[in-house]
Amino acid sequence: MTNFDVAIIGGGPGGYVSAIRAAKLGLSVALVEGRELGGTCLNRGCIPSKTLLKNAEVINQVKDSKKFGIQIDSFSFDLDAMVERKNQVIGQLRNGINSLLITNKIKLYNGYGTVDNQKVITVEIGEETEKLEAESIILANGSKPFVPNLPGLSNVPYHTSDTVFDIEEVPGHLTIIGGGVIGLEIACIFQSMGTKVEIIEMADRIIPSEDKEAADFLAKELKSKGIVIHTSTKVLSFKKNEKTNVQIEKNGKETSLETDSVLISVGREPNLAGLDNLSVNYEGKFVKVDESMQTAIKGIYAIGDLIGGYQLAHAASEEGIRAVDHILGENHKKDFIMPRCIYTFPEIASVGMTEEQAEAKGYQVKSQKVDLTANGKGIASSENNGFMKIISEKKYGEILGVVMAGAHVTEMVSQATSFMYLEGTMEELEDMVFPHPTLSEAMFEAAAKWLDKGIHY
Amino acid sequence: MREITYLEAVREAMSQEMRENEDVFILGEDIGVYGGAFGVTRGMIEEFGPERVRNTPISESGIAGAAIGSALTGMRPILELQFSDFITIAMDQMVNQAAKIRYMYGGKGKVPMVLRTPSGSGTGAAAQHSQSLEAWVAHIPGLKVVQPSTAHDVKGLLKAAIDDDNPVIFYEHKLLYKTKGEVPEEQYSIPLGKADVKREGTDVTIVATAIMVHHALEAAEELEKEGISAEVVDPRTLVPLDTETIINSVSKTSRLVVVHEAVKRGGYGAEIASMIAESEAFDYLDAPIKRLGGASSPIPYNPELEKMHVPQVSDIIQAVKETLNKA
Amino acid sequence: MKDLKVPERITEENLIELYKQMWTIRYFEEKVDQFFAKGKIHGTTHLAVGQEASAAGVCALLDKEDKITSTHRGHGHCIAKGATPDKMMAELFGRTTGYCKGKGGSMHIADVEMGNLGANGIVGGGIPLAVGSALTAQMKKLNYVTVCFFGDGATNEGSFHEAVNLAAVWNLPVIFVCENNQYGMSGSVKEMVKIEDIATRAKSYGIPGVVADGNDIIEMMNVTNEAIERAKNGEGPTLIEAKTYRWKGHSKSDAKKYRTRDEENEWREKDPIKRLKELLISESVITEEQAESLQKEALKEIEDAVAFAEEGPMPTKDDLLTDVFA
Amino acid sequence: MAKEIFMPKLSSTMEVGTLLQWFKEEGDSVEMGEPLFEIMTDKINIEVESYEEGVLLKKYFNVDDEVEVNACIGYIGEAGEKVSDTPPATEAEADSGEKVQDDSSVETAGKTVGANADSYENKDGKVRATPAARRVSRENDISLSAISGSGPNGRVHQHDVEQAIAGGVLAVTPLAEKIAADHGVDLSQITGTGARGKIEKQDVLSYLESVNMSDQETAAFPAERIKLKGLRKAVADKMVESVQTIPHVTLTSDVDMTNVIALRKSLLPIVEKETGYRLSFTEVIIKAAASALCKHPQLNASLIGEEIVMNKEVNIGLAVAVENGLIVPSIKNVNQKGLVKLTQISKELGKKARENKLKPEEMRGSTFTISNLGMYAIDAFTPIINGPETAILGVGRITEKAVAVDGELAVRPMMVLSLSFDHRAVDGAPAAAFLTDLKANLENPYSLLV
Repeated sequence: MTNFDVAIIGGGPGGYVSAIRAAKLGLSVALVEGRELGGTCLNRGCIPSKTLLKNAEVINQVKDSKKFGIQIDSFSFDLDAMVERKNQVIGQLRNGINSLLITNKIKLYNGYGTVDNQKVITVEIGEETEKLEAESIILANGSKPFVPNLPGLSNVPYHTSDTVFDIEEVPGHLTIIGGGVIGLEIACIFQSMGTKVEIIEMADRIIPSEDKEAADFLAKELKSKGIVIHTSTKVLSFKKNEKTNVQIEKNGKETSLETDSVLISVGREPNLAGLDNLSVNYEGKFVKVDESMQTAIKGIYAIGDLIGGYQLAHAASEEGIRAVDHILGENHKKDFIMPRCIYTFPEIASVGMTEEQAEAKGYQVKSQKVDLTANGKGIASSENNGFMKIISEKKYGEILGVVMAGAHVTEMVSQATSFMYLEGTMEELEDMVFPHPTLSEAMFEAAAKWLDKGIHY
Repeated sequence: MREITYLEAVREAMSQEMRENEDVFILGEDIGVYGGAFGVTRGMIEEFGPERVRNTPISESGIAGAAIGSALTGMRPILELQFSDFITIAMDQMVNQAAKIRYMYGGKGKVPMVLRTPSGSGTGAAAQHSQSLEAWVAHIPGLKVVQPSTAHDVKGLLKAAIDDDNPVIFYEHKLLYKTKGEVPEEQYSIPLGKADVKREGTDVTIVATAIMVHHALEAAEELEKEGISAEVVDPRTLVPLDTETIINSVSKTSRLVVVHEAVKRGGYGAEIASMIAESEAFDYLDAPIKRLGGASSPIPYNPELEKMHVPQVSDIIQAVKETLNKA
Repeated sequence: MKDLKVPERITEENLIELYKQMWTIRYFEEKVDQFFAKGKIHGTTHLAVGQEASAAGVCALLDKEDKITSTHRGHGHCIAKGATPDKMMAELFGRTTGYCKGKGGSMHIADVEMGNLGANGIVGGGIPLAVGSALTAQMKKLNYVTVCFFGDGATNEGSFHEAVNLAAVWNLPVIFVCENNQYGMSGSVKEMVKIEDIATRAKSYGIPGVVADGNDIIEMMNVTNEAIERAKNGEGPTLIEAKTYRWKGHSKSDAKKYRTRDEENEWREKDPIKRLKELLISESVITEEQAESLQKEALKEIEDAVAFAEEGPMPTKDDLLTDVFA
Repeated sequence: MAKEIFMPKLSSTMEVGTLLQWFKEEGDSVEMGEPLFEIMTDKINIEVESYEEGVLLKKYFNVDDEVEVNACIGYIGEAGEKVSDTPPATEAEADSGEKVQDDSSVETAGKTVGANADSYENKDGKVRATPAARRVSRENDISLSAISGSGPNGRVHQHDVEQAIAGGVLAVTPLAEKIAADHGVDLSQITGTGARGKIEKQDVLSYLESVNMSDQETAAFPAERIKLKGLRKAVADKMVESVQTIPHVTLTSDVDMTNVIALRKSLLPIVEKETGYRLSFTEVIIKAAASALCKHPQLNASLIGEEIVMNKEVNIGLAVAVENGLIVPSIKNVNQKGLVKLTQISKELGKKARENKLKPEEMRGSTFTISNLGMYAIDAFTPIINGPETAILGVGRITEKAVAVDGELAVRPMMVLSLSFDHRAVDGAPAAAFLTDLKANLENPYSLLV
């Protein structure tokens, strides 16, 4: 049985990033992946959705071309070509990961691994099984879409994020169960292709965990594009006749709607296969870990979607690096400053605490919101709907959180993240020079106004 | 320029001087027809005759004393001690007579002589014929001590030693005899007490003597590959010691490794290290001074053990890295 | 000078001068002993009282160019080879006016220009040096001889054996004068040397060995003269054994437990100065009064030497490091 | 002229010589070098010869006399010469004026190396650094202790110092710098844990906490002027803020403690058996206050910004005096705890407070504070409200007073309660009502049981 310093279960962004980092720090590493390298994110999540969202963006621009004096008589699009491009992007990135594993001399086991308390991993590859042993183990099994057993669902065709990106034809009408990030992004994709999209959300608003103003802004924008959003609405049942019939209920009133296709995106649940004979603790359905990602068993760590929390690719990678650092005896005290991005049109991005969270922690909060309507670059590129909001602490001007809504904010949020990570304060933000004309100079405006020294506000 | 060996350079230095100066003669055991235990004086008796190439009985104390006496009375003798280990027998004459006569006589009287002797290990001659005892004589006020490391240096330094009006102990490392180097044909003199920077560098100073200069240069080449720039300083003479050049070098690089073949304990490296610690360079030291020297045992006969007794190129590389916290 | 068989170069004036010189040596040694006893001179000293004849007798035959090497009991040799008592005394007082600027001391008084290659604190240390001096003479074809003084003790040192052998094989113009004063510090020569006469050792190096009465200045002059002839004719070295006796202890703290009073008194009878005085008077070279006045002149010279020494300045810190190197 | 015979110095350590015997009598003639007398020194017996010739004129000392070295013990001269009967005083040390060093006292020639190593006070304390690092830090006047060394065992090397200099005086984040400046803290005292030793907010906060602790130990402040630092500063700030923002009104009321005293006496053994602690009046007052607060929630509310927060929990802060300041640990949900539990908690929190072992949560979240000065001769006082709480109760001493009970004079153990309240959140009437109920609870404590 071969022995490694570190063995990692799962080749997604959490797994392969921690494998490479461990190898770079001189450890001998084994990576066990049952399906494809890159996990959900690369094969069935972030990458395919962002790729198709680009297609959608181009379609929208073509539709909008008149506004820019560009006359396009007619155009058509080919769904198969789009899916083919999506697969080509995924293939290219997957080969990239593969070569990284080779150059870093990481042993890849292509099979499903089960782990026991003695840190022995048995991997089934086809018929034979291989055993390997490691000083430390990092569980990065990831997660899969959660399908609630709603009545009648089983006898109607439905998609999850695993399957929707390989769809063969554009549905006339699409019903999306769940107003979370995944649901909204897919809604934008199909809306651009002319599909009539309806979203059913149980909570009183879409993206409940994010800033309320951002959620309201996004809902308004999506509605203006013709997407129907039913909030505080519960799904009762599904019935199959030529179309699919969905019974829904809001404030006690039941209604139903006909649809061509159904997408279930109400959340994700952790892949616990392979952990059954491992006596780790759980917190709800997620594996419980401490601040250095270690489970109840010394030397066994868990990261990424498996432990819940942010359920984001970059969170999984960061948690993986923290686990590897801990294996080498270093422990980080600071908690994460984690940016979150939603790639809808327009986009939403945020980092740090919301106002409610800040106040609950006892901070004296003073926040400042600035709209993009009057932003020079926004107007010029007709992308001026959105806002920037900075949530700051009164006494020292510490930046506790930032919310951004509008075009390209998923790129701009890193500015805010770095400011918070390097512990800059409102004075420095106001003092810093932003390029003009840009959407990001709205950050300056917000800081200046917060200090009652605003220029345009 | 032509290339000759270290040994030929020694012979050439003596022959050229003897042709110029009648007072210069050479005495020692088996230096006549036999040509010297290492062949340094081969052919000289044929040119200068037995009067000036004087084969002596095996009486190190007697012949050393005779050399001193003749030097005191007008001659400029070159005494070849067959092995540097035999200085133990001539120690009284060198330490109590030669070194002290000028001082005891209140500056009246001088002893212009050179005691040349093959030294160092590496030839399998074992414990009594392989020692490096330069630290003994460097400790005696009145004696000068020279350790040339190359053919070019040995010719110039031997000329300077013969011209010097004081007793000079001139160590020729046996393993260097066969090394080649560019040596000018005409006579030239390298002043005693002038160190030579054999290789420029910025990260660390290696002060090395005799054979260790070559090991240090080899180590420096290896270190260069790893991005470490080592400066190699060859003091050439222990007394007088060119402290200025060493101090300037250490002040520049702020790290010092001293290496010599002689046993480390009480070796001359300790003198150099403490000289630096007491000097201006102290404030520039950014790592503890490192010393490398022979093991604390007699020189073993077995060739492998013999090699281990002496600092190797790898030892120098390791020491340098330790000063840079890169070991 | 009927039966005063002396080498022809020795005149009556020489003999008179030698008589005074011997008194100078003795008074010098007595004065030094007195000063050491009073703690006014620093360190220790080794006195040659009783051996005046061997020093004076040998050096009487030497020219200025001839060279001598001496021992730790060398005040007599110094004076006999022409050194002046005042500079010697100044050296013992550690003054810069001393022969060695106060840096050498009693055991290292030397005057290289005057041919005195120096006293030596190492027993037998000077013997190889003398051979070297003779080597220079031979190589540079200079016509001088080198006299090498040493004691019976030195003949058991390696340096004696090696040097004499070397001089022998190279036929060097050197005269080895062994002042056998019967004692090497506390070691009586009878305990330390098997043979009766040290001179017999010469045969083993193939050179002539001569025994002489160290207390008879005349005999010492004659045997020295023969040796000088041999040397100058290139016939090589000679070993002269001068039988003599040192009246005082090895050094100032020597209670002479190792020998008897009678033995001392027996040798006092053979006082070399008294014997020369009786000879010169009997040969009417000098009168009793002349002997008295010569003796007083010698004492006066020594007292003047003391005055000269005491005036001399002490060396300063700056002198410490000079003269180490030429 | 008669010549002196003197006691010779025959070894460097010889001070005196004992005369053993004379070999000559007065009047005998003496030859130079002839043995004249024998002496015993500290080492050996030795015969001394005469340095002079002539007749022994005088012997000043006899057998077994101890004579100093260089002392005159007799004279030799011409026959019949006159000499003094008594020995002359020992000569001056040296007749010729210079003192010749005795070899035993020869100065060592080597110059004594003065302690030339500049013994500047190593203000950096015990920091492990190379000479080069010290030089650069001296030249740039920055303290080494603030720099984390990259060398073995944390040794500070030259480039560590240069980096510290390059990154401004010290690498510190803007936020951390502001917090430190605000608390008057010297940044160089703080070791940064960020990248390359950068000082971050957390470093400053943990330093502040440690300084509070360490303030107590370093009592070595100059007696007269103590800088507002650490806990003292924190208490000062809080008091100023409270007084400046909160309109304080203080009501007092005199309470007859007779029944409480009886209650306590009966409960003492029970509580002690349960907790090992002794029930004190404070716990009873806390219990009474808690139950009164339940009836008057306004007094248990907090004022945060523009809102009055009606706290559901009744967490009572207990002001504990500690060295150089005051800490207010809080007892959570007092209304749900009995006297046993209360006693145990309040005693333990008191102990922890005094030993600086209180955790931050144990000092937060109190909704009403009680400050007890009963152990001093204090009746009433005006306690300052511990924001954001809206009221604070001051407890005075229990003292025998003459009071009228049912028209007759009686001696009763009386105690004054002083209630300060925040008039922005609470008006006089509700505060008075609360205080009246509290007085009632204390005057018949058994009502608390119901």
